[in-house]
Amino acid sequence: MNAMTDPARPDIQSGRLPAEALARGFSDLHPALEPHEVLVEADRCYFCYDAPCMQACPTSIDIPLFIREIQAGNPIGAAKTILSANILGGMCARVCPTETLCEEVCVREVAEGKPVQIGLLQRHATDLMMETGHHPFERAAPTGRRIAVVGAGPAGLSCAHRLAMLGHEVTIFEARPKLGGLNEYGIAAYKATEDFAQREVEFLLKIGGITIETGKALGRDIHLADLRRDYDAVFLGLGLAGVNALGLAEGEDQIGTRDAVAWIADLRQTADLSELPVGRRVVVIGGGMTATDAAVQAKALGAEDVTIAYRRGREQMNASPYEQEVAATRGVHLRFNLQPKRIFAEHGHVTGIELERTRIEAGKLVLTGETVTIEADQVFKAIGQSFVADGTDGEGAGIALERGRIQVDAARRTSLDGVWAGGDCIAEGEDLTVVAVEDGKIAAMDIHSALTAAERVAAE
Amino acid sequence: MNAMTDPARPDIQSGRLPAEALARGFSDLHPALEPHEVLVEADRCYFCYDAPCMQACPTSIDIPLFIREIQAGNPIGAAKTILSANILGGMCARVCPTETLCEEVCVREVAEGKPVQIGLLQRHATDLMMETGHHPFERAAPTGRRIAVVGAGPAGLSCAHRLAMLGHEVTIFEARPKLGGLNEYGIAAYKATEDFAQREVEFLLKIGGITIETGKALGRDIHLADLRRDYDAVFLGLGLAGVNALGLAEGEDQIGTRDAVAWIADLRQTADLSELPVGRRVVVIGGGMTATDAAVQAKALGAEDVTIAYRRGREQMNASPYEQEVAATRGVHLRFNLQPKRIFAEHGHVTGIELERTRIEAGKLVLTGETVTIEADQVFKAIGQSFVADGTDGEGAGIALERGRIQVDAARRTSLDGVWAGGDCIAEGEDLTVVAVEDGKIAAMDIHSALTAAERVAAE
Amino acid sequence: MADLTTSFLGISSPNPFWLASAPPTDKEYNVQRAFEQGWGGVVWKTLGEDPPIVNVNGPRYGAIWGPDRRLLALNNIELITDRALDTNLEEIARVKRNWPDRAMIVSLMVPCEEAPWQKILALVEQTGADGVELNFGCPHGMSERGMGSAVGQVPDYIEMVARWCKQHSKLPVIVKLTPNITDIRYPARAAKKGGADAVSLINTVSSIMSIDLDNFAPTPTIDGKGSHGGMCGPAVKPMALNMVAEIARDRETAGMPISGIGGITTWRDAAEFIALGCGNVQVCTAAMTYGFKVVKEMISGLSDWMDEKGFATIEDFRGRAAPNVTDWQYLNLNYVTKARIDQDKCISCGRCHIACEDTSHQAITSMVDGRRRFEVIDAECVGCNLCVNVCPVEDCITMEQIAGTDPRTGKPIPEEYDNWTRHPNNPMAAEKKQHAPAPVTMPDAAE
Amino acid sequence: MADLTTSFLGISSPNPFWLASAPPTDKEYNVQRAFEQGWGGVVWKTLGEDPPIVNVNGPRYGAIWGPDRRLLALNNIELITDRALDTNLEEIARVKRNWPDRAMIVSLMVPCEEAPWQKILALVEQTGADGVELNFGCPHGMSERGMGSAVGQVPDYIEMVARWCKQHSKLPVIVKLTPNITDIRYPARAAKKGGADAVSLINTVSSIMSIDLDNFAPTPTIDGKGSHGGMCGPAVKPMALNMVAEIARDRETAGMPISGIGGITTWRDAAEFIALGCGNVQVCTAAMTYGFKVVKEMISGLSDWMDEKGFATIEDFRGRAAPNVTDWQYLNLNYVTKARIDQDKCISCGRCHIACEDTSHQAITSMVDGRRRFEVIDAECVGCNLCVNVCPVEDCITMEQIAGTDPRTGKPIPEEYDNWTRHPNNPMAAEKKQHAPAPVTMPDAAE
Repeated sequence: MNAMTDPARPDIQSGRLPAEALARGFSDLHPALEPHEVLVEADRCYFCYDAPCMQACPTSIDIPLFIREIQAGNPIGAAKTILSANILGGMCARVCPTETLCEEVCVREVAEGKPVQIGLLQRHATDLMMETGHHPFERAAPTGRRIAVVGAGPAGLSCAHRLAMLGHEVTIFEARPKLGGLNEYGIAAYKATEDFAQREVEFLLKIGGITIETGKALGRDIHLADLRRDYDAVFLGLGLAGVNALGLAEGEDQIGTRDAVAWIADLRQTADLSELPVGRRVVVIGGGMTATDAAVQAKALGAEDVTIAYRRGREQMNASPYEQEVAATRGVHLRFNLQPKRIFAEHGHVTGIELERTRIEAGKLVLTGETVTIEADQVFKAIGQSFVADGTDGEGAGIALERGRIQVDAARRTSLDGVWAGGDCIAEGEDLTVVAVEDGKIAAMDIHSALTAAERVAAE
Repeated sequence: MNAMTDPARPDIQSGRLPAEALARGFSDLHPALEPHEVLVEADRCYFCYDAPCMQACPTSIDIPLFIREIQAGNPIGAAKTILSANILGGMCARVCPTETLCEEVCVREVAEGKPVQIGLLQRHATDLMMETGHHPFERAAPTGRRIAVVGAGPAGLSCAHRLAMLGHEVTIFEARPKLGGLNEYGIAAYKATEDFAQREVEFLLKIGGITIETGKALGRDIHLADLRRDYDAVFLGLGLAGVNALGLAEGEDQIGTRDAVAWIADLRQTADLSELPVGRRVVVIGGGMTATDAAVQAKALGAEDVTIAYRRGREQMNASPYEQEVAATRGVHLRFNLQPKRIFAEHGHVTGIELERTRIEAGKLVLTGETVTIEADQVFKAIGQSFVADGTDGEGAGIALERGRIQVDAARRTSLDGVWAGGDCIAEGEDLTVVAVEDGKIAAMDIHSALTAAERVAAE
Repeated sequence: MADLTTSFLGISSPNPFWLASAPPTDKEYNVQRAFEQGWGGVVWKTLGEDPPIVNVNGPRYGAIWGPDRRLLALNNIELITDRALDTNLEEIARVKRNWPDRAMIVSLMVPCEEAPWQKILALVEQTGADGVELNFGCPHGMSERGMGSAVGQVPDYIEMVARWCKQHSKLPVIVKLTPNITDIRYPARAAKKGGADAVSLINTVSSIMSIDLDNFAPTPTIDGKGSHGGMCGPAVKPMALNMVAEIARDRETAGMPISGIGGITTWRDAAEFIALGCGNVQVCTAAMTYGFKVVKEMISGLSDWMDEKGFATIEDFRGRAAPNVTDWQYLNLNYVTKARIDQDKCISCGRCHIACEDTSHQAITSMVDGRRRFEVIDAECVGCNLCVNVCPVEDCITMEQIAGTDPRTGKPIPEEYDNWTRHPNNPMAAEKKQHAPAPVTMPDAAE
Repeated sequence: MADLTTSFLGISSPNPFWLASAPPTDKEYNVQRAFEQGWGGVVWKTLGEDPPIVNVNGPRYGAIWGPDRRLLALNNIELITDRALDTNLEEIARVKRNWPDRAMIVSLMVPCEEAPWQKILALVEQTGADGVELNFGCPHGMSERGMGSAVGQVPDYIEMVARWCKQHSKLPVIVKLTPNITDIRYPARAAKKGGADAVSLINTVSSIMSIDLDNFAPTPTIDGKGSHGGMCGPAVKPMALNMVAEIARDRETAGMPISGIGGITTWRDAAEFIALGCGNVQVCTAAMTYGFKVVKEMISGLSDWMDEKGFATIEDFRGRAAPNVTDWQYLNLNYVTKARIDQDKCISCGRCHIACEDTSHQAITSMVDGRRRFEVIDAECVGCNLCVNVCPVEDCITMEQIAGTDPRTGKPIPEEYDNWTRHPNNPMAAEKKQHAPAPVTMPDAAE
């Protein structure tokens, strides 16, 4: 199948692996626990006081309680406990870097180096809940208030659900054809298999009271000033539309060089992965989760040599040790202290990349002058994303930014009256689904308070 | 410390890493369990009927019983249970590939993917026993019989101990200065830290009745015919003295090219590892445990780029998935389907290696014609060892061989009367410490039976 | 959403989970925290006469643990409250005022004379408490002084004290029973005869948790010595269920409200006690092990289960299991079961085989066609259930009723119910099959 | 190497581990396997008169489990042997002949009349068995027929039957006691008065293991119904230890040989019973859970521990703990302890804090200097031991005796022993401190 190619031409092709190998590579990173495993694992929880896991969870899920509910044979109760704190608890169970959040601080990790598998237990409970086909929450009496939510990523969905639950009417505007944001477009396929992102959106929307408007981009189809006028409140969950550039003297625009984020989005929307081309030799530039996600998926598509080149050392990588381990054990070569210098190309197509070795001197990264060349058919850039402020210039001065993203207070209020924001687009954004969910929840609670207070004032 | 070197000259030097990084790299691969961990882990054992773990253990240690003894607060009893089946139970706890033996078939592995950590529990019990300073077994009444054991590796030591326990007088002849065989010279340093091999030998010898003669090589200092004449029985635990060659047209004899086995032996005997030189770029040829041991230790010494090149695919590697994982996560780049073609050298010193890509066609490994070059300052060969028959030519025809190693029957009897053999030097040898221990034990029991039977015949 | 409110002896509480009279209910501070977490009511730790007793100043609690050091049972040598009576009464009054929707019962233990009971009951009434519980169960410390289980083991005393209490107070009276007795029905009957409104059971079981093998003394050890204490927790639940069932199905006491106590740890335990007829349950060990927050699981669990089963209120399932408790001789001898092993769930530990082979009926294989495999041999299986109990995997082995011919006996299995009462091997066999007495019907606990 | 042999009532066995009368000792096949694994003796499952009883054909066993589905207790509604008397007698004779060094006791249960006892004893003597055990304990099935615990709960009957047995047989007689009784000393005294050589205890505890919440019936369930059964296993060990201690320190029965039974699972459990004075122990649940091989751990464990402690024989430590069992009023009130938390072992679960804060004395911090940290506040700690019991890490929290001033009371701690008997708060205080009665001395079990 893997026909010999002209060595002069870059080798980018689809169908490198037989179907079953492809299926294996893209199968669930953490398969669901079997019923017996669930019981064994749940029984390990000590029901800690003011549990460290719960403190480490950005959405403060009452983890000891939900695990105890599982222990006691009430997984549906457990799901309600989870979802009442985090309506995207199902996705978070899959994509949270639990090894650096709840499970890192689990006392079983402290005591035995083996935390309770909180993420998988959470998945078990939420999966069962979703299988029932029922939505566990009911809406409060209608308030008559209308709120616009811009962006249907985790922040926007979380905000919309909470507002709907509190009795408000919500309209979600989303630029892309599908809801879910990065859950649908950005996360490695093997972390959310079987169309989970869409199934979860459906589950969430069962609360009712949420109107969907897809294909509506802020600044293009809808405008902040109009939303502020037409709705009682506006929540911006815009995400990060920009991608950082390498800023190389040459080669960055050659065919074969791509943003990892965009490539992953393509991959997520490809129904038959055997049709997605990938280079035989792939280099991914970067040190975060996008880099490892891209590299592992390239490998899973059948790329022969996949290298992650990161300009700093292993310890500085944003990808967690667990993510690094997944990459390394799946055959990705992780190389450190290599800064891109030049992308080589022939006939307009990438053939390799030259990198310069770096070193830390007096705490600073310096170049050593020594270079390394890695041959490549594809180079993916995964060196971070940036906020694009298009459309947030509401009236006059526009929305205040901080470090290039939207400035908000603790309640997720922006500088514009009646406008809240959350998720990756805010200055505190951590590029984590679970943090975005919390932002949306906090904003929703504050919007509710604000509208209720306004009502009280009006009534007086 | 890592001064810039002349790029023209190969970079092989010592002291690449600060002391603490070196210590970290060579620290215990599986640190001993803390007391609390021991109890938690021991409590996981189900005390299976005719336990699969016990069946999978080449020495048939009664694993459920010893774990239950630990559970019940009797670790010394547990140690006795272990050591009565395997006197080198301490070393086996460290070096056995438990993931492909006892722990692979643990029902907890079947049920939860997490076996009881049998190896670490075994280590706990045997460590405690050794700390007491007492030897748990007593010798039977003296039989007056004398047995020569040639080779003080696991097979020889096991055989000698069992014979001594049965009341015989044993003399061990060993060519090297220290006892232990591969335990002392061949195993990666991070698998048997703190001079464990020697401490275990001391513990074993406390049984009494064993005389040691080091620096005595068979065929050089001692001769099989003499041994057969002077002793009531002879046990050969000779190991594998030969190393396979790559058989390349050029480069194999360049400085910088070494047998991995010899290099590991050097490493093991180096008191201060900061004085052991290693290349900046190291390529290890091979796919077995010696290859991973060499690669991981090269990395631990501070080699920047370490590559294992194996001519077949990942699935064919002899190193277990766990060993592969250790290598990968410690930064070793594992590359597959690469067969050495030529070693490049400048000024008589290795500079790199050219390998040719291979492929499986109709079940056979074939060359593709495509080559890959990896720059290297050092190339280690780890492509297997062979038996050297020197000295086994007892009288006349010598000892019968089978597939290049000594032929034995189920009781470990060789073709020569009164001569038994075991360990890696026999045809069935599996290059596993635990198998060698079992060989020695079986041979000892058979020698004992034979001598006892002879006695009975003589008495009649 | 199920309605968990209960009205036990007319005392309402938002859920059936009360804290038992024990250290967790000794002070305002603790009870306040309990109510904050959602407990439906408390039985305030037993009051006595001034001057208050003193406790030992060393360990009061012992324990047994299962694997992974899980607490199976606690044991205590603590006495009744060691604080002044006035302090307790003030706090009880204040807590009841602050939490009017929660049940406040006061446990009492004074000497076995009418005057002290009359006196203390009057004081308790003034606090606004909802009822009293008579502590006739405490098996240590007080019993040597003629109180606690020294009374509870003598039905006549129970009746007498219960009568005094009903005479001298309008408060509902609950008699707490000790399990350290030959037949629990006698003290229950006595309580009823004395006019008590309800019984609560079980109090703790006289026990020595373990012997310290280094100093050869019982634990907890006070200066090298130890005495027996009272055991509670998961280990005693089966005793408690049995005693509750005995009272629930006794013709003399049937219908008497019961507050169930004994190792209740999860919603399921509570539901079991309620299914036997209890109007509510009391908890201690689970709270002492995990803190008051455990009640949240109990509340959600009971509520979610009731929703699933379609029970709108506690009364909808209360007492449903009592009619199904019978005596051995009425069990259906024509009900034949065989064990079934789900090979997909089997993890091949072989415990079913060795339990059956060594200690039972040699009815489970260990090898089939030369491979490790565990299968039931119907021709040997007596359906005893041991394999189910020792299997570490839930629902891997189950018991299945069979019909037709029993491969073990080779005889047809009659379809109709039959029992021991007329079995040919029964030397006292009746001519006709005897049936269990008609089950006692349970009136509402609300009365 | 310690010598584990015992001579109980003159019956020798190579170790003190006997299998109790129960399903594991019902047949030659099973007992043979037990002896192969090393058991020191067996009490053959109870024989009765022909025709043999029948068992239910559905589940006979129930269970409760702890976390990870570990068996905490088994329960059974099985009766005495359901095989013909002759078959049993033949097998007993053969097994004893094949295993002369092992103890062979035969358990018996026949109607409460002299003739049946006389008759069956003669038959048992012919087998060569070493002794008999009278089953007065079985709490289900047989008790409805006036046998088992129906006898064991009436001391006069025990005395009468024991006397018949001693009259009609020269075999040693052990009376097995039911724990379902108000005061275990009465049946023990009756056994002694009747001339029995020893008592064994405890038999099973009347229990209902659980209620099946789907069909609202007790488990094990036979055709929708269930009856109580007898519970055994780790959960009942504390009751058994207490009852053994009661008999061991009772002046009337002190020195009477005791065979200890009740949840013995490891060597340590056995050593505890022996430390209270038992001459040997009987095991059932551990064997039924794991198979007969478990005895190997018991043997090595007891032997290794005796070696470590320097005990050459069982008699060297037998009964050592009995003098340290006392009554609450003799415990030293001047023994003051405080909890100590080993911060290196602490895993920060905080269960000590919440147990203390919610349910006890608010004596453990949760934060120190803004960080999660659990420390004991000596000024609040009453030394109750609860934190030790709920901590999941062994030896992380320990109790330490303090001297000088108690930071909680601010008062000096007297150095001398003092107790409740003359405490000012004791309304019955004596003028002078009372001391516990001198401990009873234990004669050799060998007699």
